[in-house]
Amino acid sequence: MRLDVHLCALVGTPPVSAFLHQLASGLALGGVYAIMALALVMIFQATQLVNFAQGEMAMFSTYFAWRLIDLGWPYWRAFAVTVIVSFFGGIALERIVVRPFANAPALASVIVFIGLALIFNALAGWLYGYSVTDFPTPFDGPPWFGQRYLSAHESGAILVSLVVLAAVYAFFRFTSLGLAMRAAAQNPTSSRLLGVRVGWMLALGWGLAAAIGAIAGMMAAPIVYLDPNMMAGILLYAFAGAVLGGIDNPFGAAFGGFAVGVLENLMGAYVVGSEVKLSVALAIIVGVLAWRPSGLFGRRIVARV
Amino acid sequence: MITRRSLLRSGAAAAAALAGARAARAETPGVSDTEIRIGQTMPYSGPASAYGVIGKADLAYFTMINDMGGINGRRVTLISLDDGYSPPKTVEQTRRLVEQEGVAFLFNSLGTAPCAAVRQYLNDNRIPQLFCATGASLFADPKSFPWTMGWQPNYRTEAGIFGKYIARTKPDAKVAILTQNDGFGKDYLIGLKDGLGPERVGQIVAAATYETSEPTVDSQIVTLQGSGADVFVIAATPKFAAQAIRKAYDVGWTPLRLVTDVSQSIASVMKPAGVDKAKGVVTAVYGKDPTDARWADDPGFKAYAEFIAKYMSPKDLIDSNAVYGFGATATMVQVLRQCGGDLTRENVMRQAASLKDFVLPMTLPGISINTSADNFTPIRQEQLATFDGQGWRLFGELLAG
Amino acid sequence: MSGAILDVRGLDAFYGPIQALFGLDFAVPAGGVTALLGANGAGKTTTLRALSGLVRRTGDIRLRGRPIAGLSTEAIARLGVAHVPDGRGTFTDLTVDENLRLGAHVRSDRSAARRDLDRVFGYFPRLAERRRQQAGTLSGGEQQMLAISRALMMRPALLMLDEPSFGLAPLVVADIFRILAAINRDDGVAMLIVEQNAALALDLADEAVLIETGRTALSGAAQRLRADDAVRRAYLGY
Amino acid sequence: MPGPRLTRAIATLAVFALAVAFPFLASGYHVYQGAQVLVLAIALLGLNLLTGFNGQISLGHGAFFAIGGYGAAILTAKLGVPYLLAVPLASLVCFAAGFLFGFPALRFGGLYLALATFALAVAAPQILAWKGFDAWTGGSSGVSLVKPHAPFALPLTTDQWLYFICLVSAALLYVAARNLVASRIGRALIALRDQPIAAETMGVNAALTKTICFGISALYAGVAGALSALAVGFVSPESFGLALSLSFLVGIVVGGLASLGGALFGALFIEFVPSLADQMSGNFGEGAKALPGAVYGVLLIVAMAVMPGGAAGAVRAIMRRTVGS
Repeated sequence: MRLDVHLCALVGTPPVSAFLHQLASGLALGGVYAIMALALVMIFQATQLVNFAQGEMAMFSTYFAWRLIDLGWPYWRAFAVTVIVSFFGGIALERIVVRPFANAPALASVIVFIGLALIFNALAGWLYGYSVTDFPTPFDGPPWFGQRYLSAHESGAILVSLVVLAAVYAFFRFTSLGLAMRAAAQNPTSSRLLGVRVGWMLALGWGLAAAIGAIAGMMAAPIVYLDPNMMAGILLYAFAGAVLGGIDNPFGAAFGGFAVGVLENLMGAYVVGSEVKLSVALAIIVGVLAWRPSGLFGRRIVARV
Repeated sequence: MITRRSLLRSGAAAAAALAGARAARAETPGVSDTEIRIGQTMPYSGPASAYGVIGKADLAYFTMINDMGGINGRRVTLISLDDGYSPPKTVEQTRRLVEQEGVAFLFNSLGTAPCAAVRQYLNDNRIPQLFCATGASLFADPKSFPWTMGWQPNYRTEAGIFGKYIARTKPDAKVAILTQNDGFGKDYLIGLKDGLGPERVGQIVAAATYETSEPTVDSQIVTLQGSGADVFVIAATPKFAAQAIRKAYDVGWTPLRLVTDVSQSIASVMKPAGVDKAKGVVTAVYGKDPTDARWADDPGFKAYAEFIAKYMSPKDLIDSNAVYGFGATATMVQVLRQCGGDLTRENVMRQAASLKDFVLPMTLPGISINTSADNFTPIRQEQLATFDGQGWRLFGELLAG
Repeated sequence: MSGAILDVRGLDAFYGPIQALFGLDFAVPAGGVTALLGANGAGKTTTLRALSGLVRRTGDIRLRGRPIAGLSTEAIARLGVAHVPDGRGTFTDLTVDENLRLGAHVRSDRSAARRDLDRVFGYFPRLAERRRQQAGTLSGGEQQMLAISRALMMRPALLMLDEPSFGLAPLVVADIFRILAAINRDDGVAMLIVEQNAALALDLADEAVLIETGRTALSGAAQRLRADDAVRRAYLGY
Repeated sequence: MPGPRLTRAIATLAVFALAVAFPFLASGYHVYQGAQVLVLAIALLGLNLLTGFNGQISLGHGAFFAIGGYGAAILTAKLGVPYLLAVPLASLVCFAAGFLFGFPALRFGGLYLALATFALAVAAPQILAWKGFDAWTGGSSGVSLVKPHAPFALPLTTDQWLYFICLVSAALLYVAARNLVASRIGRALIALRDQPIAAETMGVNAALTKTICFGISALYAGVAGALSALAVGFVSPESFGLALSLSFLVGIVVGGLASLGGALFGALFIEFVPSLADQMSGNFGEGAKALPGAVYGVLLIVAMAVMPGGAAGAVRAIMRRTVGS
């Protein structure tokens, strides 16, 4: 049997090519979900809280970048400045708005997140309007590696998501600050006894989350376009992905993001049709969690939102 | 803009005037010698907040009219309330407008479900529900709902125009359609089938839907491409229409592409999709695109641009929702002018249903607004146009659904 | 007392509105060992927590003459107070190595910290064997060794130990106390040690304080307390 | 000075007397708003049983509200069932739905329950608009209901009649919730929230108790949804979006977790503060018409800062200060 010949022939046929397209576009968006899921992990692992405002914060950062680019800044400079400004913005937000609720019931913080999400959304609409705008990509030009399933930007976005994942991994694994953040999340009292400034670690978590979210926004915007509601759907999928993979664990969360991107496309295209694919995809995730209650790669069950 | 406090004060003044001088004549709520008070609901917050620009444009237009001396000596006060696009809230806010604020009638409230939720209430109380900001065909039914009228060409009419165009120019077409999973999308599919005619319904080989909560429709496009269709109808809001045009191009699918008037903005659909990728897209238009260079010297566009410069913010210029509010309010002003001194609800409705060849600054040359006792669709003409990479090139006759 | 590394005068501590300590006075001499003795619930653990700023406290606390009563837990740790809490404070999801690196978190002298790591492994060779293991998988005795080692990695001026013998087998306890004595002797680290096992603590200590319901009942040289009849009956059991 | 118990009873009676007198003093529009507040209060009571007392978080109670609403709409408009029968029938459907959904979902608590219910909230409008159900649900166009008039020639307007239906339902459900909380089941719920392991060792059947709690909570939401459908006279998928579920969560936290009285305050908050935000943003000038969301967000955060334990927590703190000392 010449299996390889059959395979080659198969890849050229329309159904298989369509399948690869579905897979590719699922991966591309999955990359964005993965970055966003990482942003969620940054705050979750320290506080056991899901930041519902994360998407709107990322959207706001993306508008900031858009303004810089509009002023004529080169893309990468605007990118870097946006990430840095978002980082400090996240820290400021934690210090000023979130910190006062540290001792309130967990749900009070959740309400504060909802309030923040509303504020950022409305502010963006007020400042920039609700019209859909295009957003530039640094990955212009023809598709990479001579394939035709992923546009240059989509390949670039996947690459960026892997770079962010690697950077987050290295930060937590090899730097003393990253180690201190993990320690502060795990055992705050013990950390303070070692001189770790736990309060600042939480603020740092917010800063990193905001910075990573900004990257997610800037990678998403060329695909989904820029408007004040651009991140609502993405946050939903990122949340699902993070929980699927294990929200206490950067690697698991990022994997979950990719998995949700692909799963949702394949469900819509081949199994249930586009009308209820979201519901079905979510149902599958819930099913997986029933089987593995702390996510595919998660280690512990956490009891707060 | 009238602040609430001054509004309350003027309300008190109006009440005093009412009690005094002219108790003999039956009064229309909200109408005094100096003021016409009307109301609307708008999604300033919530998922449909993008459309809030229509309300802002409506308010700004009336400010302009008042600056110019009002209508027949009366100022127009529009009370525009947020309903968050939630029908229960629409009912509540509409009742507040009618029962608390005492408005004469409702103008340009936005959304299919919100307008449907208050339609019965307003008709029962014989209060005009004018120029509902939605293209659903529900609001052009004078027999059952004589107090309710839409404004723009309805989705079904437009889809019918597309259907006929496909049947005429590509009789053997295989058609794929992408629709939003709501009333807009469903009306569009029905209209398309009507236009194609019963013998061609089978030529719709693939239909896919999307939810507004989805980040992209890329997956749907790949699926639709797989059907082998050579005509692609895109009934989607701007963001998703732009994605559809771009993705179809990127996967090497080159059907005849038709987009609805919801998503024909050059700034927020064609540019995001990429003007090269959007070249050749066909649509049916009734208005002038504010970013289309061909209208730069057009007096109608200049009037619009002046209005935006003076009464709104520069970012609104390219927003098709601002154009929409500009046109709908101009139509409303015409109706009030036609009313003359008789501002009873009956007469407002009668005048709204007797617009004759009224021309708006921002509609295409040749398109005029006509209504009658059995025609509650003010704008029903459209013209096909194709995108040439810079603007819309009109072709063919003016078409009516 | 001159030459004291830690000098405590009139220490009160509170859990919410409830006062738990009432005017404690004691000191830890430089290079010396002070033991805090008392029954369950007398306030020994609370004393350490008050010194570290983990509970609200008032009074005069001086570290090398410098008042620290107003400082945060982190700041006190950064001044060289290493507190091995009850329950050992193990970072269970981190490796042994990472636990020890955390001990050196506030230090900037990287090479000296690496040398300290070798020294710690010299005291506790078992930990060296398990460097890459998750700390949560260690036995109780190993976790206690890890907690002491983590504290030593801070290069502390004062080591505060909360019940180092708790829940451990007698042989392991003896081992740990032998090493604590060696650390005190070789490195001159001053220690404040809370211990149920008074005999053990008094062997190690130079000074001792007996706490009863949040108050100082008795204090003085360890030898003198050992000889005290009341102490002997109540805490030493002979 | 009267004891806290008596104060409480007097306060409850006063609120109730005010609630009965209200429709005769207010205009039709305000009576309609009053009915909306009562409807929301019922939903918040139900969610508070689940979240406040049992510690289970649901981000998807809008879905049960929707089932109740559509249930009442379909029963009355399509099947000709009298509305007074339709409301309990629709809420029983909700209990069943809640029980069946809760059964698998409650096995994994916390964040995973939040995700599962969140998914439910997102999916509800899609499922309602699904074309397979068009014949019943009217698809995305929704269903219109005829508003019920007062029977027996009672001298009440439709608004007043509906208000009293809502008031009686709310009062009954409030008393039921109080009794439930004080009962053996209520103590089991609280024990499962605070000391899950201890509760199970003491013989509480955790899965069954939690699932029943979820079902009852859904039943409350269903009654609220059905009454809301009657009062509004219209249901459509847009009526039951994610925003509704989130506003329920806001309502119970602002009102006070594990406080039944707080439900009324929470309902007042989510009914009136968004409109207040709209009006306040009007004061920033015309360009600020896009800002009600931001103003609402600020008001939310301020409310939490002022009363981190919700209104009930604030009242308790004040009582402690005045009565206790």
